[in-house]
Amino acid sequence: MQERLIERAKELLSDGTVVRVLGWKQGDLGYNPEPAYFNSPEELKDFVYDGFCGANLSKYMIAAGKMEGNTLVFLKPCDTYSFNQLIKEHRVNREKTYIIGVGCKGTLDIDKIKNAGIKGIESISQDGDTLKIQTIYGEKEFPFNDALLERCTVCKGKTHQVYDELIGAEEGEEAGPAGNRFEMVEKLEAMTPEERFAFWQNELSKCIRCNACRNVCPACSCLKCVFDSNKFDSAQKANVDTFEEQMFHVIRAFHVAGRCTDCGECSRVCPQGIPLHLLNRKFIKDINEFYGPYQAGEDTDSRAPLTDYTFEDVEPGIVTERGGKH
Amino acid sequence: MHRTEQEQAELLKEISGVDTKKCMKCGKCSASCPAYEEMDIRPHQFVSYVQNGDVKALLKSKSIWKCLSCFACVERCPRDVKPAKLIEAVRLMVIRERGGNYLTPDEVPELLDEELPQQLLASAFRKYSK
Amino acid sequence: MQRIGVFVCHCGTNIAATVDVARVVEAAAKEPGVVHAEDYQYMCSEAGQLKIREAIKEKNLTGIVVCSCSPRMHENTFRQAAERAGINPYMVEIANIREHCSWIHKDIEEATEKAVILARAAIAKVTLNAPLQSGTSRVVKRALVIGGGIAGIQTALDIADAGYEVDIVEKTPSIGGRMSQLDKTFPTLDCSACILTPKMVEAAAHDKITIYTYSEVEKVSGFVGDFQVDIRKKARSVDMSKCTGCGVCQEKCPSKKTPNEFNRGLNTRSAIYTPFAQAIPNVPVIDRENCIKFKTGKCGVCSKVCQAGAIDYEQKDEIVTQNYGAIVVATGFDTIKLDKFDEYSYSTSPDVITSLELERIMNAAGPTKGHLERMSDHKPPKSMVFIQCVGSRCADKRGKSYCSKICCMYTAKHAMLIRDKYPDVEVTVFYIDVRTPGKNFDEFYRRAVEEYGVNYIKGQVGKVAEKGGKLLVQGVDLIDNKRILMETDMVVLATAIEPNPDVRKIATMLTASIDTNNFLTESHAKLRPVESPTAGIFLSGVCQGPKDIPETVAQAGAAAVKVVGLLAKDHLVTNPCTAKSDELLCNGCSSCEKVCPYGAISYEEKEVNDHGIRETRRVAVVNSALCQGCGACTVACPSGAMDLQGFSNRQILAEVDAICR
Amino acid sequence: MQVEKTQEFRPKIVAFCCNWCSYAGADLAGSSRLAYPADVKIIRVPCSCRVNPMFILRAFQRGADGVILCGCHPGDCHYTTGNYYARRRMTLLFSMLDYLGVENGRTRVEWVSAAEGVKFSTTMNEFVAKIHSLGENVRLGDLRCKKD
Repeated sequence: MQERLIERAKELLSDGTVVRVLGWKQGDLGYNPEPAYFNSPEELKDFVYDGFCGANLSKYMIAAGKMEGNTLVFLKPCDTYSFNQLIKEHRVNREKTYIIGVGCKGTLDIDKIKNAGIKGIESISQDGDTLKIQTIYGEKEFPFNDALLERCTVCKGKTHQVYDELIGAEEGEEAGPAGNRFEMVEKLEAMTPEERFAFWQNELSKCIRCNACRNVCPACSCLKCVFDSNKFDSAQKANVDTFEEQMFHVIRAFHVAGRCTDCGECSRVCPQGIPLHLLNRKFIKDINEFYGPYQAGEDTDSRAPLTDYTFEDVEPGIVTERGGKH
Repeated sequence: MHRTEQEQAELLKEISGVDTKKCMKCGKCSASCPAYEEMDIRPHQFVSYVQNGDVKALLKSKSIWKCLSCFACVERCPRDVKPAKLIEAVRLMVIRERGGNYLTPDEVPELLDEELPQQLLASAFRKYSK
Repeated sequence: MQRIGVFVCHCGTNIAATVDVARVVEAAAKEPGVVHAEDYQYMCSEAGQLKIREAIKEKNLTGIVVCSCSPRMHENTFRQAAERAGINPYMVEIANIREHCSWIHKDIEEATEKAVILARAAIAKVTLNAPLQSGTSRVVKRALVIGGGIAGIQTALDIADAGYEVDIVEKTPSIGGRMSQLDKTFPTLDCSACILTPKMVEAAAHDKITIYTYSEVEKVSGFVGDFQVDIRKKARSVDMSKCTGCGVCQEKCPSKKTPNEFNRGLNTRSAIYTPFAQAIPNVPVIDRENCIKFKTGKCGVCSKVCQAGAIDYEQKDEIVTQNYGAIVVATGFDTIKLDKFDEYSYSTSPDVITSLELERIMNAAGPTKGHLERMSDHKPPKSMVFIQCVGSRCADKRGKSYCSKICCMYTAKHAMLIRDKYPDVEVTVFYIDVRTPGKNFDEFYRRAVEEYGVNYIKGQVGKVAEKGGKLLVQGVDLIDNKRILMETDMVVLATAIEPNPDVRKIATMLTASIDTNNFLTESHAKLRPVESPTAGIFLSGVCQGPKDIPETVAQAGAAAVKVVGLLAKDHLVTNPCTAKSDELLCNGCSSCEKVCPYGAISYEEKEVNDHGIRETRRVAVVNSALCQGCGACTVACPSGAMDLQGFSNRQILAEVDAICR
Repeated sequence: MQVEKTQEFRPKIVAFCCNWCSYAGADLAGSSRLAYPADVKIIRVPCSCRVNPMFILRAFQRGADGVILCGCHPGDCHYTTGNYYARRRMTLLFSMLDYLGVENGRTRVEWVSAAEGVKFSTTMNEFVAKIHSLGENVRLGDLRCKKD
């Protein structure tokens, strides 16, 4: 698969269809490839595509679209939702983008492997349903499905929403584990408010405000974040107990509500392991329940739930009526 | 426990949940009342008497035993005053002051005759079993 | 840094009785930026305004806070005062310490504390105010009147006489409205048709007036000075340019069983019909729901008998689009439905009628040709009972909370006319109160009692029942404290009136506010009674509240004057509190555009210089002439690029911070 | 309904009112002398759709105990559609706050027309009573709720 992608990328570079390739490059470890531009066929020797290429490349296309010449980008099925959403918001240039939709069997969470007690990892390869892990202590095996990122265990779509050509798309089509992506949200909803509060207090207290979630999020693509501008007096960088510090995550979640495709990048990159996707999924679940099923990124012209309305929309009082005794 | 008439009037309003100030003195309650002719103090006057704190007269009135609790006045009152509830409250006050001379359910069959309408039975029970 | 002046008004004792004004001044003076603070008896008075102007000059003030009544009262007054002293009128903020403070709180300590906080919030806001410049917008010299009753006709005539074009849109086939259904009018007993039809004719003949009957307003967009309105001209199925109004079609029409709306369903009409003889235009319409031709495809009698060839079964609804500078709502009223008032037997006995039905019965062109008779057996009644306040003054859901205002007088009129024409008929009126404020009104009512011997009973009717061809009335006489049980031949119900049910739809289109009873809200209950709070929308007649004919005509004239005052302007000064996008922050995502109700936001590819980076970006641009300043876009914008001048994010946050401090 | 005053707790309550309906309704409550507690402070906005969730969160962060948003009844918006957007925004925001474990009684939306002075007053009395029953706001001040 990786070889097929490199071959095709070389062809497209050579025939002038594109002037650069946006893909993943081998990192310093065996399991941390990173997004990278490849400007010539030679550079593609570092190109990698494996289970650790979880990074969603859509957001990079905002910048790539402003560069000279066309860009080839590899998008997994779930990444194409983000790209579509960015087309809808006029943030990416479809004309200057050549999309190869790549097949995906699910992407992996190194922490799940590490947490299982496997240490000193040198490289990881896949053999059917099993991961073969070379460690300094010898080869170990780990079930593929057990190493999947949470988002891949509840994969929302295995088909590409936008592409110019597909490579290996059939690979991902066989059904992987299909969990209910709202399971955890429902669990939280079923808790008492005190329990919910304790849960979030515990999680959000870990935040070190590194902005990784904001930086990786394809929906969080403002030229200048409100928290960095003086439009809301919200920056207040010098204060300790600032509005920004205290309300960051809920405001970020609200700003992407109705636009978030549930790509899960925020949780993937959080160095503190905060399940940030649970905030976004709450909005998605509410939107589905209140205003009918909606999947951001499925199309490029529908009205987003928050820029739309019907005369019969539920009243905000539903929140109290629905439960949550206080 | 001794109450002034004014206190009794307040108590009547509390028991009945009636706001006598809402009355616009149209008389529709009395106009609707099937027991009107039997009454010495008329439904609309109950509202006005309580409003003016004239409770003594009401406690002595035979009207409270004539009211059928049919609630026609409640149904038709344009101001939602509910005079029947007030009459019932007066009745209650009298009964409570008298002590426990209630009608028990066992005594009811003896008092029945064939002609007696069901509604009367229900309202009598409501009246006497409080 | 702003130099802010704070002016605290006593409003006589309205504020000063509950708010310690001196303490508000003292507290305000300590706020950052405040260089002047004082109080005065009446800030809105000329002397009070002078204090503001002097302080601006002496202390070089750049911003003003007035702690006084609601900004809806005097914001403009103080803006003008500021402008006269040379500072931008939008550098003024009002702290509402009367309606929102002194009038609702009793405790001086609490009220003063709150007034201080409200003052602080206004100071915090004005600190961030920036001078704003108003633009101008055009005024289309044409008015629309919705509703062709006496209110609409009078308004249209007055506007047209002042030289402006007016269009009347009337839903029914003819103008004339409720007044055309009345027989006589109080308190002078003129024949209604005799005084109305000349006005109808005048309106029809006026070269400045265009009448669209059988038409409805379908869509309204735009704003004061330039509304764009779609009018649906429903298919009449009769060519207005060919019809001569001979009436043969109506005579020959075989479908004659449709309840006659004009006669309140007391008789029937043909499927092709004009509602009444003096209808304007005198051109019939085909009621397609009841026309045999439209129902079965067979018939076509009207077409065959029409010598002018005016019948056109193929006619379609037509949409006329027109621009107007002002719109007058004159949609009038109807009587309420009586289905919840079983006790009066209205729906079961034909001899229990509403007062409006009685008007038709007494009218020479009505179902009985003006003979007073029972609808059950067409015999003349020997006695009649009138019941007042049926559905009016109701606290429950069955009726309306308000007094319908006209019933006391028309009941006296009916009683008097009946006693005059049929002296043998006994007339009894059950009333709660007789309300007759108005010139010669009480005298009129007294004549009914004293000269015509109408029997007025203070009390109500509890039940009306049909018994052996008679009506049994059970009521009460509250003065004599006795039960009244009487037999009568007819019962007339003074049924509550309510705004025409269509008005809610129209109010929504016009974004004019409306109260829980469906009466349109006036801009100020006392001082601006014919204007809606929505600029450019005016109110005429019962759509604003119950009123009789003289009041309606007076209000119609008042509305016309307001319209003329607006249309006479060359241009309007626009509200400068419009949205504005910061192009350096704009992502070009189109969220704002989607929520804008005025289509005021468009996108441009624009070269921007973002701190040295020159690039072409897609950015939002607000057309300030179209923007009305709602602010929907500001919240849709994720980056905060879109902001609302006069209510900016920072200003509102400053208020929040000041209140929560 | 009058709220019992307690010495200990005087809630801070921010009421955002649209200029055309609710602010006028509040004015009417004032001119009709329909009392409600002084704890309520009104901020005038042109339309309920002008209220950014950030304003509400900011109020809570700065120590508000309750925030209420009042606008024209759905269908009666002065700007035609503003309150429909506000309705969706607030529904989702309130649901999120509830999800975070914040007492959902601290936020409320009420549609109050210019003619509904009585409704404005009753609403405010109810809301203040509700906030009294919830007590001081401790959860919403810092949503991150940082534990030391």
